[in-house]
Formats: sequence, C-alpha cells, structure tokens
Amino acid sequence: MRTPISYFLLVSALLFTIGTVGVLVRRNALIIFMSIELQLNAVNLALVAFSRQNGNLTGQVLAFFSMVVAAAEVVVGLAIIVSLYRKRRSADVDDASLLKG
Amino acid sequence: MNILAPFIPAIPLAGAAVLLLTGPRWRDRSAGWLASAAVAVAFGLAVTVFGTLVSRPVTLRLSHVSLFEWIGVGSFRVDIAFRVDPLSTVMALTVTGVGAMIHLYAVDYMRGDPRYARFFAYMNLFVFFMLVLVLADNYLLLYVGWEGVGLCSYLLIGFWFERKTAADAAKKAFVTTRIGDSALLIGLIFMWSRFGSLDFDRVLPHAHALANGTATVMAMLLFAGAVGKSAQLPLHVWLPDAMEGPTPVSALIHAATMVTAGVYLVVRSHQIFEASGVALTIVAVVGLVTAIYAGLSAIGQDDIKRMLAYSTISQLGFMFFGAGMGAYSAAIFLLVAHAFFKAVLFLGAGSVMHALPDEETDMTRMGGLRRAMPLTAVTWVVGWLAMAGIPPLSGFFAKDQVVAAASQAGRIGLWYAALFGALLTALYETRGTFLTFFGEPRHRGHPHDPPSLMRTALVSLAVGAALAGVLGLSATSGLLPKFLTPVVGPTKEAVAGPSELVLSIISVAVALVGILTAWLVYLSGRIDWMALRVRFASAKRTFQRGFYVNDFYSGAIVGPAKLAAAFVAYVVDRRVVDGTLTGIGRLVSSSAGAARRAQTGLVRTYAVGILLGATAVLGYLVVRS
Amino acid sequence: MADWYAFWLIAPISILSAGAMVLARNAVHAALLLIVNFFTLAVFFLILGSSFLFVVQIIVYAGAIMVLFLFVIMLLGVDRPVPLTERIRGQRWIATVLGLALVLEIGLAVRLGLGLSTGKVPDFSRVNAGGNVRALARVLFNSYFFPFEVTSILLTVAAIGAMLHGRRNIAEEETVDTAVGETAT
Amino acid sequence: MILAAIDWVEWALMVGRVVVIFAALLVSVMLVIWIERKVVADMQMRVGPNRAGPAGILITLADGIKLFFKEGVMPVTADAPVYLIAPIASMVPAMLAFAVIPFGPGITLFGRHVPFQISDLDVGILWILAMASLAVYGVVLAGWSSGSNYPLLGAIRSSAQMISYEVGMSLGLVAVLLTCGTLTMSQIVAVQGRHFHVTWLTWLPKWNLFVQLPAFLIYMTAALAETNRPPFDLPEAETELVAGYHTEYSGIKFAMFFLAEYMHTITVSAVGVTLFLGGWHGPQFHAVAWLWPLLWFLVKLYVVIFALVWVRATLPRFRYDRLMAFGWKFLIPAGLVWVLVTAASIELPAIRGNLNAAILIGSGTVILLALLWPLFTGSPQARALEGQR
Repeated sequence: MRTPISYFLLVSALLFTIGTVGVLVRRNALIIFMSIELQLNAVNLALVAFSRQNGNLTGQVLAFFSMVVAAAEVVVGLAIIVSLYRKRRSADVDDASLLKG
Repeated sequence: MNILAPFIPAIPLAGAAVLLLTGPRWRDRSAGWLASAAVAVAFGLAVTVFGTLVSRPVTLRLSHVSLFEWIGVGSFRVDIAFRVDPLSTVMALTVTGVGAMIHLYAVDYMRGDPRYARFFAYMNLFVFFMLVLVLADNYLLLYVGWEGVGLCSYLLIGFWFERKTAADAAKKAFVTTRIGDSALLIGLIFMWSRFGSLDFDRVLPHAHALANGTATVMAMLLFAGAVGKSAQLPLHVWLPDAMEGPTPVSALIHAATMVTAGVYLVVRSHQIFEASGVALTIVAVVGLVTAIYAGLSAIGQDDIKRMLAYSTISQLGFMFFGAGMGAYSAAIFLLVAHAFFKAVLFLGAGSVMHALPDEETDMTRMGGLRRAMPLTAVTWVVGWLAMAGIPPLSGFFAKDQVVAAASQAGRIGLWYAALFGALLTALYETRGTFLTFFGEPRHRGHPHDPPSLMRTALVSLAVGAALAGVLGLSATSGLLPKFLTPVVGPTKEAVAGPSELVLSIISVAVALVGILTAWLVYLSGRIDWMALRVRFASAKRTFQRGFYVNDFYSGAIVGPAKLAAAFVAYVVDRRVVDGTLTGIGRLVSSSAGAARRAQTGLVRTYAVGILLGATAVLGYLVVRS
Repeated sequence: MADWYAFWLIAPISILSAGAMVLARNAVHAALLLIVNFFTLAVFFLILGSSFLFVVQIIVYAGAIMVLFLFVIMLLGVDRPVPLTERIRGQRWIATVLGLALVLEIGLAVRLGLGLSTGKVPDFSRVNAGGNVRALARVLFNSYFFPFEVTSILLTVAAIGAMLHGRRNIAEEETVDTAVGETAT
Repeated sequence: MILAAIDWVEWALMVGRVVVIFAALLVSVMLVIWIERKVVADMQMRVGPNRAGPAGILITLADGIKLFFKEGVMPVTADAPVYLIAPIASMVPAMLAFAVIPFGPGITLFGRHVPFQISDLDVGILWILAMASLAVYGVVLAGWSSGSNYPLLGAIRSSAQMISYEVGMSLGLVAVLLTCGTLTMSQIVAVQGRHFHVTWLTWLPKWNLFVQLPAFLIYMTAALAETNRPPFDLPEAETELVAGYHTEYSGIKFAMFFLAEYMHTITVSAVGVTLFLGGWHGPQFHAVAWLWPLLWFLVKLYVVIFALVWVRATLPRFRYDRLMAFGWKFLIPAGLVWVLVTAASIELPAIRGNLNAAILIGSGTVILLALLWPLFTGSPQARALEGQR
C-alpha cells in the first residue's frame, strides 16, 4: 500500500464538491438527485478511507449503512419526482417553488 | 330536626333538576304535580323545622347547619351553611306555603303550554334560590340565592320569549336588578374588608362598633341591592314590565319570592342600618315616596296586572317604610300578609284573564264579572279588603302597625304621608275591584270560574289572607312580633302620639274614605268616570306612565349610554383597539414581507444557504485548529 | 505498488466522470457518467481493502439505483437535452466560489489531520483475516446489530412508501384487454 | 492486497488466462448457437442448418461474417455514443462473470500453481450477482438510444423483468451460500466435493443440487429470465415488439447483442454448474490429471445448456403481466421461504451430523412433488374444464 490515505480523502473532497456544485447549478431534479448520490458516495469513500487509516472496520460498516439508507432514499425520492412530474409536467426544481414567500 | 333545614331548598332543587333533565318525558300535567309536590314537601319540612324551633326556649331558637366548606382562602372562609332562626323560618314558610299554592294554581293554568315541564323546572328553581336566600347563614350564600332569583326571574318573565315584549321585559328586569346586585356585591366586599367574614354571626353582632360613616356606606350599598330587587324608586321600572311573564310567575315574584328579598335583607341586616342611623331614615323615606308614587301610578293603570304591579311596589314601599321606622316585625308581618293577599289578587287576575277571550287585561273592558265568576269575585274581594286595610282581614293589622310605627316614633309628617299612602292603596285597589267585578259588564265572551285546582289555590290563599291577621293582632304582643324578637329585638315602645286603638280607628277611617271615593267615582253612577278620564287626560297619562320615570330613563340614561356605547364601539374599539392590533399585524406582515424575499421557494437557493453554513463551520474549525 | 498505479489510473476517470456528469445536458448521459464514477469508487474500495463494499457498490448503486434512475428518466421522458441556462442571479458564481472554498478547506483539514503524503498505513490483513466479508459481518452483527435491524425496517417502509406514492389509481376497465370492435363491459 | 500482491509473472499468467477463456467463450458461443438450432430443429422434426461445414456446424461463423460485413445503419434519432456503447455494455458483464468460475483445480506450471480460474474473489457469488445486475444496461441503453418506440418499450419491459428476477435469483444464491458458508467460488466447489455421511449414500457427492433443489430451480428459472431466453423472452417478443430492444441495430452491433445473449446463456449455465452441480468434480484419473475436471465441467455445462434449449423448444412465451406476477408473487416468496428453511436447518443442533441435509432434502423433495403434482393430475384449469363437461 503505497498510496497515502489522504489522496483518497482529497478525491473524496473533490467528488463531494462536484456533487455540491451540481446540486446548486442544475435545474433538472433527476440530475440534482444524481449529484446528491455523488455526494453520498464521496462521503462513503472518505469513510472507507478512514476505516483503512484507523485499521478497523467501523468506517466500512458506516459506509454500508449509508448505502442502504441511500437505496431507501432513492426509492422514495424517485417516487416523489415521479409524482411531481405527474403534477407539473416538468422535472425542473425551479418550477416547484410553491413555498415562495 | 334542624338537620332538615338543608332539605327545604334541596327538594325544589331536585325537582328542578329532574324536570330540566327529563322534561319532555313528563306527560300531561304530571310535571306540574311533581313541582307542586316538591314545594309542598319543602313546605312540610319548613313546618317541621318551625315546629322544632317553637318547641325550644326563646333563647335557643337559633341553629346553624353547615354542609361543607365552600371557599377557604387564607383566613377567608365561607361555608355552605344554613341558618334556622325565627326570621328565616318565617320567610321559608311564606315562600314555600304561598309558593306551593301558586304552583298548584299553575298546574292547570299552564296546561297545554309547549314548555310545560320547563316552566315548572324554572318555578322550582326559583323557589330553591329564594329558599337559599332566606336560609343562608352568610352573606355570600345569600348573594348566591339573590343572583339565582334574578336568573330565574329572567327565565320566567321571558318564558314566552317568542314575544319581543316578554324578552325585552326579561332583559330589563335582569339589567335593572343587576344595578342593585352590583351595589350589593360591592357592599359585601366592603363588609368583608371590615369584618374579615361574611357570616351573619360574625358581622351583625359587631355592626354597632362600626364608625357612623362606614356603617352608612355599607348600609346604603346593601339597601341599593334591596332597592333593585324590591323594585323601589328609582329602580322600580322593571316590575310593571315583568307582567309579561305568565301570571303565576307574577304571583310568585310579587307575593312569595324575589321582591320580598329586599325587605328581608334590610331586616336581616338591621344592625348595620341602626349603626348608621341616617340609613334607616333614608330607607323609610325611600319606601314612603315609593309607596305614594306607586299608589298614584296604580290609579292611572287600566291594565289589571300593571295595576297590581304598582300596588306591589307601593306595598313594598310600606314594608321599607316600616323597616325604616324600626318596626321590623311589622314589616315582616306586612310581608307575610301581603304574600297572601297579593297572591290571591294575582291569581284572581289570572283567572279573569284566563276566562276572558284573548287574555284580556284591560279593566275598562271588564266589569260585572262577579256574576259570571262568583268564586273568583269572592276571593278577590277578600284580597281587596285585606289590602285596603279593612278589619279583621290581615292587611288591616299589618298596615296599621306599619303606619302606626311612624306615629309612635313621633314622626308626624311621615305618619301623615303614610296615611295618604294608605288612602291611595284603598282607592286604587277599590277602583280595580269595581272596574273588574262590579258595574255593568263591558267584556266579551262568556267568562266562568276557573277549574277546581285553581279554585282550590284561590280559596286557600284567600283564607290565608283573611286569617293571617291573627299572627300580629298587636304590634307588641302579637304572635309574630314575639316570635321574631330574638332576631329583630323587641318592638319599640311608643314614644308619642295617640294610643294603638285610636290609630287603628284612624286607619280604618282612611281606608273607608278611599273605598267610598272609589265607589263614588266608579260605581255609584253619579260621576261619568269615562268623561273624567278624558277631562284629566294629561294627569291620567302621567299616572299611567308612572310619572314618566321610564321615559326619563330611556331618554336620560339609555340614550346617552347607547351613544357612549356607540362611541366605544365605533371609535375606541375600531380605531384605538383594532387600530393598535391591526397596526401590530401590519408591522409584522410588512417585516415579514421584507423577510420573505429570502424565501424564494427555489430549492437551490436554500442549498446555497446550507453550503454557506457548511463552509463557514468547516472554515471555523480549520482556522481554530 | 499496484495500488499506486491503480489509483492514478482511476482517480482522473473518477473526477472527470463526476465533472462531466454535472455538466451533461442529457440526463441519460449524466446517469451513465455517474455509473462510471460509481465503478471507479468501487475500485477505490477494493484498493482500500473492502472487497465487500466493492461488490455492494456495484450491485446496489450501479445495478439497482442507477437502473432505477434510468427507468424513471425514460418513463418520464425527461431524456431530451436541456439548456444549461441559469435563472437565479449569481447562483453559478456563488456555487463556484463556495465549492472552491470547500475543497480548499477540506484540503487544509486533511493536511492538518493526516498530512498530505504520509505513507504510513497500518496493516489491514489482520483486520480482514478470514476474508473481508466475514470480518465485516462479525463487526456488523455484533456491534451494530440494532442499527442493522432498524435499517431493515427503513427499507421496508421506503418500499411501501414509494409504492403508495407512485401508484396511480387505474380504473378497472383500463386493465381489461378488449378486442377490436368490442366494448369493455 | 489483491492487486498489490501480483508480480509480473502473475500478470502474464493472468493475461494468458483471460485470453484463453475469452477465446474459449467465443468458440463456445458458436457451438451453442449451432447446438440450439440443431436441437430445436430436431425437436420440431426439421433438418436445421446443414450446409456450412459438417452438419452445418460452421453456420454461426458464416452468419458472423455476414453480419460483420453488413452496413451498420444508425437511426438519425439515435443517441450516437450510447447507441455504440449499448452492445458492449451488453457483452461485458456476461464475460466478466466468467472471471470467478473455476474450471478445474488448476495445474502446476514452472513451479507455480496456476488455477483454472481468472480470479478467486472472496466475494465470488456477489460478483456474479453484480454482473447479473449490470446486464440490464445493455438492454436499457440499446432500447433508449435507438430513439424509436418499439425498442424503448422492449427495453423498459426488459429492465423491469430483469430487475424483478434478479431478486429471485439472488435469493436462490443466498440459500447456496448459507449451506456452503462461503462466498468464494473455489470453496463452494470444494464443499461440493465431499460426500454424504449416511451409510448407503456415501457414493453420492454432496452437490448442492441435492441439498438445495428448490434453490436450483429458483436460480435456473430466474436465470432464464435474466438471459431473456424463452419462455421469458418478452423484451424481444417479435409478435409484439418487432424485435424488442435491438430492432434498430444491424450489422456488427447486432451481432454483438447476439453474441452477448449466448454468452449470457453460457455464463448462467456455468454458474449453475459451479454452484449446484459440483463444478468440476467427477471421477478423477491420474493420467493427464488436469484435463478431467475440465472435461467434467464442460460435460455438465453442455447438459445444462441442452436443458435450456429443451425448455425453449417446449414452453410457450409468458404473457407480460403473468411473467411479472410469477416473479414477484411466486418466485420471491418461494425464495424467501427457502432461505428461512435453510437458515433454520443450519441453526438446528446437528444430532446425527446430516440432520440439516436431511431437512433440506426432505423439504426440497416435498416442494418438488408439489410442483410436479399438476403433471400427473392436470392443471386446475384443465380439471375445471373436465368438470364442466
């Protein structure tokens, strides 16, 4: 193992940021959702990297839980997007601004 | 046996509760029978209690029955407690006895009313509150009864609330008496601040220690309550209007309950009035003025029930006058006697109305009814003569004692005035009698005597009215005065004026003069009283309208009050109060309007916020470490 | 040594695919790029000694979640390219600046915490003795049993919730096939 | 780590194995296509391919050459990059799944042990599942990127079908890994090398087929659906969807789909052989010891493939809603129940050593009988019709 763990962390940071920027700049609800998935995965990477660094499996367990929860979240989230689309004929999150003050 | 005392009010209460909860299930007249039975049982209990009381030595004729502690705040303690003493027993007997007869009368009178059971529930409740009032052992419980009586009068006067006049009269009665009630409540608070208690036993024995002015204020506050409840000037206006209720209600209000409460209160609290001195005089003057005023007004009435209402006011005036003269037992005597003969008169009037088409109450359209309704006429005549003060009927002794008290106290001016009042009493009552039962018939339809049940009530009460005089053949040694002595003290010795016998003769003479005058005008045929009405139309109208007191009130008090209310409603409330509130609302909403710009509704804007926060927190952590 | 090459082979693909995903105009392309990214992450997991997460990443993310995404994209017909214009004023600038700030901060944090080039990585073979799956299961079913069970409930609830959410009420006659010229009864 | 522990010789061997196995796979595909056409023809009393080569064995090669030289037509509405990726995405998972299949115990060359297996991952079964779950991409992307309606419908149907049956398949595999207690393929094969302890059954190898019969049935059914083979070939139901997701494909790209499909068939058969039929186990001989396992493996593989072809020739195509209902309402519950039974049998205290096996075999037999019962009595519908008459 020659690769320093911090490299993985930096990759994780970059991916997370890319995901964040994606959430901020994209309007398509599905792509925003994908960006969120990217963020989650970036965090998973960081968790597994920490697990490696600390020499125990806790980080991997946490990443495992994160994946399971992500699966549940995707299912519900996509259902919401589908019903949003049925209502508004659009997957643009800017169109769903009912809460505008 | 004094443990029975709480049951005296409890049984009518139970009757009321049963009737209120199960009212519609009672068929035909059963509800009326039940209510009458409840009051009758209460009367029986009162008699029992009275019996035990009489069997005791004079000094021991007082007992308290405390049910439980009602209010206990610090040193302030009020119990639900009843007091059995001569005064309360007499009152309870009167209330239940006369009340029972009125209930009995109403069983038939109210027959067919769609709210029959409810009527009797209210009646029972009325009796219950009145009994609480007279049997209470402290002022607060008395006040409960006091207010309850007001409530029941409201419910019963407005019993036929479909009629606007009835609803208005009920409101008027309630509001007008409330003025007095408020004064009474203030008086009670004042009393508590002075004595730290509201128990009779802890207030009245110490009343003489009060400073003169304090006593006057306290007495006047109590008297204001009495004035309201007993329809004395200037708060009498509700009573004539109260005739809108069913006649048994009027009888109950006038004879047994409600209006007598004021007299009872004054007599019960006489120590406070005596401590003031001037207060008693005020009571006497107010009573006398009311008596004369109401007497004059009664002469002007064509409506039989209004005439009786003014007569009640005037008789109550006499009671207050008696109390003000210090003749408390005479006042109570008059109260009892009045209960009988006024009940007779009212129920007789009810029978007449019942017999005539369309509930006729205008006496100018009656006349000669004695042939059609002999029994009613006989009982009425008993009531009339009793009221007018013809011996040996009860009214004679009672009124004679009251009037004589002035003479014996050496207040000749007041005595003359009282005699004038008595003259007026004889005059207007005779007028009413002649117009209704004598002379040529002017009525429509074919009147007849009421059914047997109503007749029974009429006869019983007439007998009472005739014989109640035995209670007080003499002001000093009569049964009632002696019985009441432990409470009100012995009747004052005469200090001036002619002897009792002379005074009695003068009284009878005055009554006869009144009767003769009325005969001359209304029955002899020598004077065309109809033409007289036209000739003295303005005087007639003044009398009829009760010297325009009512109109004065609506002009001088109600009008400005309405204006003030409008001012409060449309200026103070709308501009100031609402303005402040809407101002606050506008402030909030405008600041919210500014703040809501942050709420774009766009998820991505919020996400920027989240990221900003995350960056800031992380930055802080990095910089700090 | 191999992990070094593997890392430098995979990391650029990972970051480029992520960036391209965010910039993709077509949702399907974005999804495909994300799948690529997930594969690279799977390889990272393998390098980091978690062969279980490596497979699970492929099964769950690539095999299930992204298929679901594609499915929804195709079902909704939102697969046409969309213009990437921005309607919220300043959003892109803020996003860029904050994103850079975030990367810098995390970089700083990593430098402060681990150091950027420390090669000192503890031995993992003892931890993974008997295979990564067995080791992970031991931890999972001993220390984290309760969360594990709770997660199962979460999954059930999510499945039911999604079913109810996505369901449309279809009239019964719509479900009956009718031959031409015949009317549904 | 796995990657770290490999030196250049290992690299060379690895590349060698990959090439050999890939080549063998391609040849196998040709063979399987020929077998299928021949067998189906025989079953339908036809001649089948008989021109190219002896008994038409080169028919596939000829077809391939034809397709290779055909013009590749791409619809204008197609999404070019995805359109090109789709056939590859279809082929790659089928091949990758082979990476964990052991063909034999291996051979010792130049003092090194060379296993007949590309990589013996410690997550072998999961790897197979992962690859199975990726297979859906080829179909979905092909259907979508064609920019045409029939392919899209076929793709959506297909993806729904494949995802659904994946669950059932994984439940079958879970039962296997529960009995074997390992995820590693070579160890699963090793476990199946043992024999039963019961006296009169010692000759019988402890193949998972015997202890996990319901799991085998579940797996094979799901595998048929996964590979879009009849009777689950809805994605390409010609009568409804022209040709399903690859309607718009032609030439070499179409050939790749074709290739991928048969590769998949071979893969699932190979997995079935490995997990349930004892893998390369069989009577071993000392002469050319390395060859026999390979041979046994291939024999079993072709038996399974023959069975699949047989099924194709026998059963009609499912209706779509029945297919989904079967997957969700029968296969998955059955799989869950079977996993429970298996888990219970493992946890029960082993009184006589083989109790768990006995339980599994017993309940498996009961289930099998229940399934086969209609064969002897006729289907309920048929009986209902009888009754009407």
